[in-house]
Amino acid sequence: MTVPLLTVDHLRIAAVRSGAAVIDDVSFAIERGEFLAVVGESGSGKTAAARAILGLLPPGLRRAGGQIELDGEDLATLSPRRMRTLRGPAVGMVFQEPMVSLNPAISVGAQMAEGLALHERLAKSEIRRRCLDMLARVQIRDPTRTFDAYPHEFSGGMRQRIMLASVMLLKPKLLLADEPTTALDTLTQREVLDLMVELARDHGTSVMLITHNLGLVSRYAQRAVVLQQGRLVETGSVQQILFSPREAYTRQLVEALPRRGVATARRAAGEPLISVRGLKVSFGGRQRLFRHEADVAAVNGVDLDIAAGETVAVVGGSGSGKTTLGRAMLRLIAPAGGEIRFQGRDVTSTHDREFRLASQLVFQDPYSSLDPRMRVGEIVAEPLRHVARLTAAERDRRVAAMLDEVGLAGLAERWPHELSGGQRQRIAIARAIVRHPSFVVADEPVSALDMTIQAQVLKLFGRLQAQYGFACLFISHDLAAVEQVADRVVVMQGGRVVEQGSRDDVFDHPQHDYTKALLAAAPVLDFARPTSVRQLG
Amino acid sequence: MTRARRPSRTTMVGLVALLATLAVVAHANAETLLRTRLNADIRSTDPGTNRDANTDGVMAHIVEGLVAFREDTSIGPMLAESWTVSNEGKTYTFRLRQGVKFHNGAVMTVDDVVWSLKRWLDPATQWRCLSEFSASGIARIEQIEAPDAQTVVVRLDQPTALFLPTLARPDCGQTAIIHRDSVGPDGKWIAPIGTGPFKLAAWKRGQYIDLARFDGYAARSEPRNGYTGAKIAEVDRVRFNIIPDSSAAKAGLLSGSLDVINSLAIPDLEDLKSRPDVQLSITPALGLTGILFQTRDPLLKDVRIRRAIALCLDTTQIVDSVMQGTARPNNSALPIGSPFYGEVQAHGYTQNIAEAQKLLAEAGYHGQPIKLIANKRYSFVFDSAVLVQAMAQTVGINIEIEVLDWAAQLDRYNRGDYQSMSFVYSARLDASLSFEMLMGPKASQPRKVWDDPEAQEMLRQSMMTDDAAKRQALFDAMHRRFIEDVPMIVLFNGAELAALRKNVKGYAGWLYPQPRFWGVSIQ
Amino acid sequence: MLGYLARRLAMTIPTLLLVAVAVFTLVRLIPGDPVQVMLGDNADAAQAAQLRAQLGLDEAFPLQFLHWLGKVATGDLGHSITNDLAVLPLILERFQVSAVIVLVAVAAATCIAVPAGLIAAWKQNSALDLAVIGSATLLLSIPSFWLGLLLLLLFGLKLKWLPVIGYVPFSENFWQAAVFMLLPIVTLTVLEIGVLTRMARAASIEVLRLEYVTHARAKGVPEWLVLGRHVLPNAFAPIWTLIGLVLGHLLGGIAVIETVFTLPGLGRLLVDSIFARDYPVVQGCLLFTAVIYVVVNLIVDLCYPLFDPRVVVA
Amino acid sequence: MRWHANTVIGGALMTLVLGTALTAAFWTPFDPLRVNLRARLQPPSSLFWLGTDEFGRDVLSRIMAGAGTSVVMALFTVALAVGVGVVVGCVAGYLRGWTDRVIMAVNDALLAFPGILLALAMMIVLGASKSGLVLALGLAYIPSVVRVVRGTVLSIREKEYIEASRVIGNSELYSMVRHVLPNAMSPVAVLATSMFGWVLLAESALSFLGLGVPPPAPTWGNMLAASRPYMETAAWLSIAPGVCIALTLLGINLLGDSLRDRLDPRMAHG
Repeated sequence: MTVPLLTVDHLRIAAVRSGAAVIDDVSFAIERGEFLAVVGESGSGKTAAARAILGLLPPGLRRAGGQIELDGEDLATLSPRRMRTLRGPAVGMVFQEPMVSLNPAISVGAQMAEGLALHERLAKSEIRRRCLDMLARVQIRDPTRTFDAYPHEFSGGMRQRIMLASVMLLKPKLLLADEPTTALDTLTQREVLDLMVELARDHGTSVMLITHNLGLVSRYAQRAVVLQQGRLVETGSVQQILFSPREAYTRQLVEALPRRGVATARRAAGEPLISVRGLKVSFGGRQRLFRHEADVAAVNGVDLDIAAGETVAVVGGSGSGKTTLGRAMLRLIAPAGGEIRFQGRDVTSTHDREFRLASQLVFQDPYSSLDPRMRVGEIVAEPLRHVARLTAAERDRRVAAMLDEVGLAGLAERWPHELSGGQRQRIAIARAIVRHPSFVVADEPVSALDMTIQAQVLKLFGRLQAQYGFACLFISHDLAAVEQVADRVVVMQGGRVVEQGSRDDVFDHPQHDYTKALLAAAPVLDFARPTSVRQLG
Repeated sequence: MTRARRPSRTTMVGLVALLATLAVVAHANAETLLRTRLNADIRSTDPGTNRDANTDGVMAHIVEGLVAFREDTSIGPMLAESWTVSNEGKTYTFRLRQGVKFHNGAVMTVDDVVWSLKRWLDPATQWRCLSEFSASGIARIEQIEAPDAQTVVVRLDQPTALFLPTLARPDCGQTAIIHRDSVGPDGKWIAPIGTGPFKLAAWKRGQYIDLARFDGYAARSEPRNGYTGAKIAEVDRVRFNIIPDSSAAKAGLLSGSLDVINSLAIPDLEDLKSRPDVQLSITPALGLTGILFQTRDPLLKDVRIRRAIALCLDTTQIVDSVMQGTARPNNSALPIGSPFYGEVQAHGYTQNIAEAQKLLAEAGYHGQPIKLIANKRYSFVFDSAVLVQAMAQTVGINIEIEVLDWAAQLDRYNRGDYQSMSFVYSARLDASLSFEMLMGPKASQPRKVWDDPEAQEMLRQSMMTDDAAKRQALFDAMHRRFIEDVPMIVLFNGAELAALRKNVKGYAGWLYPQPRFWGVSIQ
Repeated sequence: MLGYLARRLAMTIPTLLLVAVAVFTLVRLIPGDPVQVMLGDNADAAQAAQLRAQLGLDEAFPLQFLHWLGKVATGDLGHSITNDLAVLPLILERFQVSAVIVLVAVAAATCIAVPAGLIAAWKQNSALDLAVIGSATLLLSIPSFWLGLLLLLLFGLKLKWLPVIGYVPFSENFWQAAVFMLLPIVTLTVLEIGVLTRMARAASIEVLRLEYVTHARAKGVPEWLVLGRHVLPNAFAPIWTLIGLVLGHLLGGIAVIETVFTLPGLGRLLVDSIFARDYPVVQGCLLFTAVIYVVVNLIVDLCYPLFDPRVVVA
Repeated sequence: MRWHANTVIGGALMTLVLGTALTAAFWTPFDPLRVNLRARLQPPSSLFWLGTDEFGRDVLSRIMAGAGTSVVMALFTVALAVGVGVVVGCVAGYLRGWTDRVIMAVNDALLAFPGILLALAMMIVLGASKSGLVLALGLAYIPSVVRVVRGTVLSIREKEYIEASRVIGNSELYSMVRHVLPNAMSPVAVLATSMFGWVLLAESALSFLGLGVPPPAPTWGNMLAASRPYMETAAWLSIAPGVCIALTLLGINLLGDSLRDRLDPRMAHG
């Protein structure tokens, strides 16, 4: 056993003001060239641990105890100046948010060259040459143009590649990757992570991958460390952690991974509840004030039927038009062509009040879909305004019942900002279901939540659908979740349906190439198939 | 405004050092400079047309008329040697002084006089006092001629005592005699080429006006008396700095960057009295400050209420407090300085609270609010209003002060649209004019305060004859009716307050509120 | 770029037209008129009518407005009623006074406020931060003319370091003019520091939260370079907007400060001409201020790309 | 920690001011309007704690009475400006299209005017009185409120909980009143506090230029302006009102800061 590159002994990180421990007595080590995954849900302290290594804890936290030894040097005792000489050449870091990980005000080249210029005395031309080589290495099409361009001109995936290039330029011994691809869709995620592995291999860099997605752990890590609320739960090889976990929490994490449930084909006979023929939606590059929505390809010529009680999942990369389809079917966006029929009636152009009251939408971001100025009880009660002949007492009773059903009994008086992400999404669902709608569109309902919470919310959603029998359009880019929930699957690319069929047909015998690529990219932990890292290894 | 020529261009050691040199004004050569101040820029250098009080004051140094006012507001000869009145007061024959030079060196001839007088009467000149010689004025000028090289004869269509005073009025540009070259071939005004002790050297709009001594000035023999007599310039240059803010002007005097500041505000007086390096010149003026009543107002048309207000005031205390001893109480329309101000005029209202309350009860007054308009441009006008309100309060009269800016108050004054108003009249140099400014039919002249046909007849007669005894009798009768009818309460005549540095000699104020810088020297 | 400029200027035409109409009517709504002010208390009707005709004030309002607007289009703002000066040169001369004070003061305030705000944000909630934000709030709370009075009292009268009255234009003598300008500039700078520091601090805090700052530090970039190259350029956009707003308003004349220090600035000219009911000058000043406000906004917008590449001025 | 300090100091200052204003309604050491010419321009003494002014009136009583007038005037002005501003702002932000463009053109035109001078002109038109000042300053500040409200309404309209409200079947108007308006109030509340300070400054500036609230009724503004000529001999005449205005502004700014921090969306999201 050679001397490990990095050893962390009894590390303790506490909040400055309250002294509460964010990391309590955590020890682990990383061998040279080894890929270690640090797994935990939000609030487990995994990011704090990574940042402690670099000595870049956010202002509210400080290192309260323990050693961090890198190449035999205890980082804790170093002077700020000495620490700065290590940041870059010794330890590099890649961040999560592509939109804000690069400085928008200065050119890509300037940011890449900055690291090199600081740590090595090189001529300007030599620095430029190395940057261009590295950009080519990370498969950026036109390095010279990219060098002088500004970050806002690139997509999320491209920016993560640029960041990876600028970090790897300094050939660090250890690379800390803090959820580098969470914000990307499955295809791009696969490309960036494969690239990271190759680059690390080239320079013998060991990688500490911080993630909450066990799929990625199985594919990209050799060993794993599991954290919960700042405490070390378990350490071991990926094989042992995933397939024979010793601790209950680890087992719970693994179980939370969505897996193919038995498909209860509740295909109701007769008229589909809602059917769409040749639906067209053209998006005149409308710039939404907040989300710089990429110019979503127009939805052109989509045919789709959903029966009562059935869940049809729509999958596809970002920009495939799946969200636009959902909004168009709810008539929130005026379709440019085609026809929508609900319970046999054509609702494409007329303002059908009954269709409006019978259809509902669950949003992705639990933070911005609830009015911060209204209490939970009021939010859930609001839809009942439109139910005729409903007395106040009757309404309160129904709200209380609904809250109980989503597992939030007694929280009626609370404010949204006092609750966790999972709880807020349950309220959003309660609001959607309280009026017993017959058609619900769920637009990425769980992708913003932690794994364990995702599992609970999906289970709740399934139970409510079984109980109330509403038809559901489930939009998601997370194939694992789709595999668990969907009866039928529709795959969209560039605004068009490229494949449609029952869940088993689409997952087991994908016809279209795009579907195959999507399935290959998805880090679905298929117990039957061996983990691919070893293939790479 | 320490604009002085420094001996040599010293190198700038540091900002503080520079400031020190700046504060000490070094006089390079023997040129003497007198620095004074105006609160606003002059309107133009064309006397008697586009003008205001400041403009008249400055122009009085540059141009002169045939006749001018003496210190007691009587009329004295200026460019005229003497004059005789004939043809029942309709013909005025002026004998001209000889050897009087214009600023451009030309000697004044009788043709210059005729040309100037005709120019004033030409409507294109837009002379401010042209209306005095129109149908509604004091008389029409039928003919101006020069029988010989030394005399000019002016014939009027009817006798009037106001012909010479109108010629001498400063706001009429003293009907100045100017050289032909003052205007261009098209008659457009260029610059004043007059006969005064100073000539116009420079005018930097918004900043200062420079007057330089006119060496070729032909001074009269008798000593300085009002705008006539010997007007000898004893300083090389006079600079009028434009400084709107009076406190800043006062500070300029104290810091040595100004030699003379006039028309001081009363509050400034308070502080300057105690200064060793400053001397004060306080002279009674002709302006008239008082409380005007709108006799057509439903409430104030009852003379008993007007009289009650008059009786509840202690005019002496008001004047002492507002003017801090620089003026004496005067309830008459004639200024104290006027030759016709006699024993009758001295007797006005005496405070009598009981009588006031009786009158109020008789009139059935029960606290209805009376609006008193005031403005803050003239501090004594505003302060008087505050004191009148306080004193009226003691007898239960509820006065509410409404502050307007000067232009808005003037508008209300001209339209007669007010219940009462604390107001200041500008100087009138003739007793008849002092009454004329208050009296007149309200129907056609809404700005007039006193609408009493019989009194107006007496006024008309006073304007016709120039027999002093007869005019005095008329003025006495008018005063008695004025006090009886209380169309307004005159409080005091203003005072012309000036502050000078110790080294300024020979300055003297007089009834007319404009400074005279001839006969003034700097030690 | 020119297309953008043309479009922006075209957009301002309606606003300026509105301002012109508003100015013209507002001025005539004010009771009292220049003729009465000129004639004072012994203005008989004949004299007043004659003067009014001479000044063209007896025409119907719409006619007067069209005359005025026609001339404005050609750049001639007419002549002052009180002293017959051409209005535009008068305004430009007076504007020079106000502009010098405002520009120097805002520049000085920015040079002090931005670093202070940056450091305060960098050491957020430290003693230094409290000191900076505390003094900024204090400065913000002092009435401008009271501060002017106190400075005048202290330096002018008591210590006699600085002259108390008067003004020398820069054209005549630079040093003397600078001496007269010192106190008003200091007064205005002190006032503006408060506002700009608070904005600089808030903007910097916003940027310090973002990941590319941590990314820079993770590359071993020293703190001063992190602040200078990464935080400042991104934090400067909101500060620049505020500077634009402040300039737009102040250039309209700092009447009160000009009154305290007896400076013949644009603000003073407007106040005096309102009191003298000098219609052409009032109209000229207000229109000029509006144009300045619009031009400053345009310049501010054009400068954004300098520090924020995302803003494209097409 | 800092948020706490702001509220405490700011709150203390404002209670002091409001307390003075309230007590002045019932009791002041002397009658603020009573002229006493013998006691002219006396320095602070045991009898007159803050000395007397040029008419011998007690400065302390006038400061107390002035507090009331100034505070009430500021409240009315802010109420007028915010009231009208919010309504117009919502209409502009909500209707968009032509109405929005017209409203904003007029708004920009008004913003181009220097605020104080706009108020000065209106003071003359409306006549110098308290109600005239409130109307003049109120109108002068409406454009800035309109701009803030319109901006906020435009951004909130895009939030997902507004789309959720539409999905529930609420009418546009109901979404506007029930969801957009309450959330638009926080920036308006912050603006209102700073506007309170602006009014005090503007009233003093107007008095300084010659047309504030007409004396003899005392306000800090006209007392400060009236103290100008006696600046040298009777400095206390300008110190007292100046300090009062400065302290009140400090109190308002501190409260404004704590309000902003409390309403800061980041704080709300927790």
